[in-house]
Amino acid sequence: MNRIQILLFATLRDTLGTRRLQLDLPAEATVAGLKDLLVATYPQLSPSRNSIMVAVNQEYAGDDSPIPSGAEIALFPPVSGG
Amino acid sequence: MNRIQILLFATLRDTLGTRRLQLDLPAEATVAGLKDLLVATYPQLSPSRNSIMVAVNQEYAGDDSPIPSGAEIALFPPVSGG
Amino acid sequence: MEFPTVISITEDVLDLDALLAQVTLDSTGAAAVFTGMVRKVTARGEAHETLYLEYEAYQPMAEAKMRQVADEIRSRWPAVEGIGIVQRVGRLHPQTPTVLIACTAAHRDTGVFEAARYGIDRLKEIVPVWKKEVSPQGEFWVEGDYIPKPGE
Amino acid sequence: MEFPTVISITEDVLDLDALLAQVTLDSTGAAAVFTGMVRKVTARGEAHETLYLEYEAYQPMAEAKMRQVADEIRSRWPAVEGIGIVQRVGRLHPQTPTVLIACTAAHRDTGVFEAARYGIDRLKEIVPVWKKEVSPQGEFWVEGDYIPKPGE
Repeated sequence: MNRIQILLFATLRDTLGTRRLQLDLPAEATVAGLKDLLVATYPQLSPSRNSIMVAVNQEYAGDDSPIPSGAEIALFPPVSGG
Repeated sequence: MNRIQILLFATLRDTLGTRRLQLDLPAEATVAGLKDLLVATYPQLSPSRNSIMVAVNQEYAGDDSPIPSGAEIALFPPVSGG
Repeated sequence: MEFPTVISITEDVLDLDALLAQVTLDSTGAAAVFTGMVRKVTARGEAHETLYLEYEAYQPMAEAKMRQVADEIRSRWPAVEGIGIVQRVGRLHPQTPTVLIACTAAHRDTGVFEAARYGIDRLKEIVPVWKKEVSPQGEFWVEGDYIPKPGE
Repeated sequence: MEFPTVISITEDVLDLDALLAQVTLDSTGAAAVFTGMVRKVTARGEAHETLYLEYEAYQPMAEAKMRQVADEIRSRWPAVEGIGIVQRVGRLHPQTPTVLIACTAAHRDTGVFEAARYGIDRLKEIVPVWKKEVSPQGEFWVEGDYIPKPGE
């Protein structure tokens, strides 16, 4: 297993009530697998599953993107800065 | 006769060495007549005659524009601000 | 000579004159700048009033993406000399500037206006910053509608 | 509500942040600003170096024409809220901002960039201001190439 740190921003931080999570992922996990585990663990994320953006090592990732060991993961809604 | 005050800017002020002129114009004078009189009086203006801009009462005037009694006249080269 | 790229995420009051000086070179004759401010009164869409906005950033990624926006500007408008991109975060009240995009060049017909426009458009697409709107009716996180591709 | 139009010809250092605040309303969410600076090194056309520029204005007419430029902007981009046009005069050294054009609106897709571009283009056509270029090789008055029509 691969224990990863997850940073949460904006709505997602408010929904889960924390800035950081730890999750244990299988060694060959992808972003899709991470999302599945998250929604299973935190059902309140289910409605926003499709709009959750995932950054792996500070780069936008797709559902197929692998999650390397020790990666910095961030979850957030579509950006709204400016 | 109509004694008018003329303001000079930029090149024209340098060429004539003064910021202001007085000229006596016929009562029904136009801008073209003013330019003729100017060039006759100050031959050093002859080369730039066609590029001299004339403002009458702070508005761009053409050769046919009349020069009302007591008008504020300004002479200057094409503008180059900004 | 290296062209300056100034990237910053700050809680401080934005200083447009200082940013402009940082992106002005001896060869610079023109700058186009975009500023966004907190609107108190919004008429477009669902009309509403704003008490304040609360901005937050995923800072290291946001800085990297702001740098990417600057790189994209340079590849599209090679005449651009200096680029400054500054995002203010924290609680920002109406009429307060929240973001600055400054692009300089030797002359104004070199794409500086288009570059600044592109800069703010891209910032709003890919830079991980979010704002929470606080109004007399309550508060909610604003969500954009752009989904970056992997690696974008 | 009256939209603010700030017109000024000044010998003082230009203050972009202050000008922006003057043209920001409760309904304002975006500003596009143009700034021109004195170039020390010019590569386009006849390459040359500039020690300083000496600006002068026919002040009352220049103010009237700056106001006319603002009116023309409003008639072309009715969404524009505030307009600021400031021309600095006197002796101005390289890297110094010489002119500011600021246009604000509720949103950035309302023509503010085009309005600021139009503002500087028109200022350089019809506002009676001139600059004398002082270089190591001597000095000469810069002349524009636009001839306004009568009454323009």
